[in-house]
Amino acid sequence: MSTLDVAAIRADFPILKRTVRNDRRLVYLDSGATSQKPYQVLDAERDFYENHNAAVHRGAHLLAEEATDAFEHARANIASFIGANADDLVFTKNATEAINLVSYAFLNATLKSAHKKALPPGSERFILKVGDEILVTEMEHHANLVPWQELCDKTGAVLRWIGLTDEGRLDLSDETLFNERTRIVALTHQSNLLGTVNDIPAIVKSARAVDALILLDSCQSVPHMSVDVSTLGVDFLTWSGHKMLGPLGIGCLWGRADLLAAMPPFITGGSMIEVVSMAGTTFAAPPKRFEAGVPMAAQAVGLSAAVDYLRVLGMDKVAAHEHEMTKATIAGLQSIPGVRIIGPEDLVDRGSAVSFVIEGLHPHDVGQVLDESGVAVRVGQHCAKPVCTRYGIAAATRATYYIYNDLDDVEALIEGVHAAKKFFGV
Amino acid sequence: MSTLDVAAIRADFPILKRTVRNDRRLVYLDSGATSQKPYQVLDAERDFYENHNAAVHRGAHLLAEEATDAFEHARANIASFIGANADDLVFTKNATEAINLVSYAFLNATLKSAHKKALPPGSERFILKVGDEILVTEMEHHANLVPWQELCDKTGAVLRWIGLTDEGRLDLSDETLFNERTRIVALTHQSNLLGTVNDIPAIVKSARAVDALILLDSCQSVPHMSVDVSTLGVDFLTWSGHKMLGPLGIGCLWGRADLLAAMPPFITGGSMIEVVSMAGTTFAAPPKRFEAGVPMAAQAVGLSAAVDYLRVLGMDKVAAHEHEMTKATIAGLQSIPGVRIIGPEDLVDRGSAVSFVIEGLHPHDVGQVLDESGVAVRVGQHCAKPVCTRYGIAAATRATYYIYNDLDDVEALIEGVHAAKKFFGV
Amino acid sequence: MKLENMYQEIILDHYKRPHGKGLNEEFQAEVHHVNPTCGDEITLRVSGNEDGTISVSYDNQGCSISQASASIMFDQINNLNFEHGEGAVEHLVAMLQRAEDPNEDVLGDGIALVGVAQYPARVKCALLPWMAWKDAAIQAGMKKEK
Amino acid sequence: MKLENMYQEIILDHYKRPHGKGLNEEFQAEVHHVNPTCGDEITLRVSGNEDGTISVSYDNQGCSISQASASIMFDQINNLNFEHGEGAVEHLVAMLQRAEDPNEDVLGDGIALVGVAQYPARVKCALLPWMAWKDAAIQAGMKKEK
Ligand SMILES: Cc1ncc(COP(=O)(O)O)c(C=O)c1O
Ligand SMILES: Cc1ncc(COP(=O)(O)O)c(C=O)c1O
Repeated sequence: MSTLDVAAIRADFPILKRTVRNDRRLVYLDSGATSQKPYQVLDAERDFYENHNAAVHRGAHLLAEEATDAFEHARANIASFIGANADDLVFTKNATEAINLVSYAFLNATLKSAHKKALPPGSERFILKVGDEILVTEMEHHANLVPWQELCDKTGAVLRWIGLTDEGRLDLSDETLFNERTRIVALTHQSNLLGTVNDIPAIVKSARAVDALILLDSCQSVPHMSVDVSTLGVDFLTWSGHKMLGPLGIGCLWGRADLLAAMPPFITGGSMIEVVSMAGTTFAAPPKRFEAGVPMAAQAVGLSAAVDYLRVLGMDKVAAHEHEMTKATIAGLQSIPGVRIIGPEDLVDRGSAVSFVIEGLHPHDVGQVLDESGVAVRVGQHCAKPVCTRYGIAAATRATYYIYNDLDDVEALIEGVHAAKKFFGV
Repeated sequence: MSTLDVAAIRADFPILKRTVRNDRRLVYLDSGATSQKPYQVLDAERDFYENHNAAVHRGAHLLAEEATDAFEHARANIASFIGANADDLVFTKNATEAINLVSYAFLNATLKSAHKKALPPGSERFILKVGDEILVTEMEHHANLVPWQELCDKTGAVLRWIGLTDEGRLDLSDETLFNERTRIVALTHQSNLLGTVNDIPAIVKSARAVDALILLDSCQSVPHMSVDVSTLGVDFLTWSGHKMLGPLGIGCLWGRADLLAAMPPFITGGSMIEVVSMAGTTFAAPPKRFEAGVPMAAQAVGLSAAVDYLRVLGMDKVAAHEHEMTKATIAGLQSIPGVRIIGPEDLVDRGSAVSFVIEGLHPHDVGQVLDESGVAVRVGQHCAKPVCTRYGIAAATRATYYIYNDLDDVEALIEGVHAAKKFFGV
Repeated sequence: MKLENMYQEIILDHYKRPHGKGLNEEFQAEVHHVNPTCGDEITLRVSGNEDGTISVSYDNQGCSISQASASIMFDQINNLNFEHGEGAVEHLVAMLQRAEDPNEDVLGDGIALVGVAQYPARVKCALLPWMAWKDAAIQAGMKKEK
Repeated sequence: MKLENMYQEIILDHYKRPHGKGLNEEFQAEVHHVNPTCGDEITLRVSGNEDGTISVSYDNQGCSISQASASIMFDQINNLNFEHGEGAVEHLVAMLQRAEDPNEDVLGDGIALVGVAQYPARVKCALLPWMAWKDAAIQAGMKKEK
């Protein structure tokens, strides 16, 4: 088919060599939950442990120097992948922590200000008053919804949200959602359930008009398309390494330098301090201020190798490749009676997450039949229960694609759906 | 010498095969910062990625089942290593996060209560009033100090601390430090700078007498001695995997079941919820309540292999082995003019972290000369600046030992100290 | 295909024609249990009968396994006392999580759920209604202190 | 041993007999910079002279490299104007982090710090006093807007 040499790519992924139930080849359509890892990433991580392992930023001996170097080079490389400076990239354990880091910056600034404690210059942007508004959307992953609910519960701020159209797009008709009380707009770049790619320039325009900050949850965009913070116009970008060929246990927060500098810390402890006494502590500059404790250096090195892998493929080609599979999936599903796609059926501004329900069949049962034939999909609420509620479903079956998938995999999915219908007689 | 077959152990650690500056053999005396990793751990982690990788607790397909199984077996195995139930063990990214999780339970309970929001039954234990006290010690790692300072700054609670004797022990003479305002006593099991092992039964007795909770920072005890929560009498135990042969990027919080159940969540998002709507969210039971987002499953599997490795050696033998080296180090240093040991010089209730300063020489310069001969020590404030202040030093040189070290390594250290003195002519 | 082991004819029958579905108006305790990963939900009510047994009613949505299991639970547990009901729950747990041999006297059609044990992610589906019953009965004070 | 490359005789001389150590009573700006991992600290004061140059004084504690570097900084920067001082700082950074050839006219004894570049963890020690000077001078408003 397409722009990527899938056979060559597959050869880099050891797990794709294994068989699953009934000795079937693994058709992995769950990269939206987590991607598989190529040798290059696993080898980079292992090389770190076998040759350079030490606690970074905490020693003067040779290993500590090498480890620190490897860690900071990884930071710079990953930052450059999204068009950012190394100093503006913070490592977290996953995207969820990255989003919480920003929500807790609001909480901590608000509380410290109330208790008249020292705050960095510029922190006023993070101090909330009762009645201030946080704006999210109805299509958020729980990771970009619950932290903001919690923030509101603890500060008296009010959560508001942009609803969804029947087609699975943001309903931007209510302009009053953006108003002078709006402090931050937190939304996803691509919905992990609907596949919708949101119109970020429009959101940026509305948010800027009321001087609100913008956090973009890029879990489903950075791995799948070219993302460049130098042109996007948002203030924060959050995503996870494990969905983009990287190791588990590492996520990223990019923030505008002036904003990171204005934020109080979240998790506190070693390596994020300047001077500590029993009576009080001053804090280091970003990104260190937000990286308390011994960090996941090996995982950073692994993620850096993942970024290199994707860079060689080219993110535009990755997106084009996924687009082909998305198109075939939607067409295939549309041809099956009783199947309803949840999310946009047109292919414009749409990623490769395709969710659907089958009349008279529960997704769990669909998933089971697919699994029996080697096709691994995700079933359930996809950490996006409000989306399920919005579209009147209890759960959905979801296929997500990545660089190691091809049209044969799409076909396996479609066949599996037929098989499930047959098995249950619907 | 001793109870461990160090040659056999060393063969399991690939990094010990490399040479460092000037083609010297690596004498790694920085395990207190982070330990090295044996093949067994690296292989377990890699096997997870190559054969079972999936997002745990998020799928019904075979890989997701296998990954979930591996993750939960790791949890049970690691819990049993400290005599605990699997359900009472929470995975975090490091010990620092684990401690923050508890400090934020206090903050969040206090705030939610003030805003009349739902809290789990029993959460009164975590609701602070102005003037309530948090008790720490002057020997804490920044990770077990700064989070409590922050909690006080944000709630009006007051931080108090147990001072230190000239010998490097807790000064428990001021009994009023434990009083009816004391809500939690947070202290280290073994000081990472002084090597002091604290008298936990005494602390437990004093804390229980005033109905205070007890958090034990076990970063420097769980890797080095047998620790059993079923007899220790504390409420929380926190430690990091990377200091006990495990991967970077994973830490542990053990908590008493009734207390974990009473705590509001810290980081929020996917996998820690029960029912989510735009209007509000209910939360899962522990440990899930505290594990938002896709977790570090591969690292859990690696840490489980580390626990198996240590279990085979036997923690009593590990402790005895380190004791031998500690004894030789203290004797060796005591014989060098101008060397001052910071921390207990007797060998009772003392772990293998040995810190010292040399008259007229800065630790950075000492460390550099040692490094030149292949001896990797840590120099600086060891994330324990108040300890440095207490003993009137700007920094110290620290050697820490583990299972792959032996008396030859001690000798290399002592020789290096002589060399440093000679080089700088002091 | 091992699939038929889990989806035995008898399971699919219960799924398609569930027994006892529909909530009684009267009840002493009501619980709502969910399986948050997959969206299975059950609302379950209990009330005590004069003879010390417990009558149960439920409404639910979810996959075939959780729905069939609820139907089987109704057959087996409705109008049992707490002790017997709890015994059945324990027995189901033992069969699904510890591979113990099932006893048809206790589980009835529930023995057909044995194939679920091979799919750990589905065990939760099968247990959901039974655990809801136990929770409701305890909340209604039907568990006697010994 | 490469150690002698870093610890050249001239460095050890500055370390043992530092130039200009001790704070002036009068100053326009004072900064306190630390290297939190190793405990190096410097307090540094600047004040402007009538001719547009800047006089500097300092007190510090730390390793041989940071102390020698402070002494050398004093020799090179005291009573220079901001532009020339900043030039020297930039030049030191270039030598230590980008392996640029040092210019003795600018750095004086500072060219002996070249061996520090091999030890990344020590580069911070060498830069500490110079960065403190720059920060203080900027805080005192000595950097002219262009
Ligand atoms: C006593 C003690 N507490 C806490 C920590 C923090 O551990 P981590 O940095 O892995 O979170 C450490 C080690 O750095 C330690 O030695
Ligand atoms: C859109 C979106 N946001 C946030 C997350 C949370 O990522 P993580 O679980 O890695 O923190 C995910 C994936 O789970 C996601 O798809």
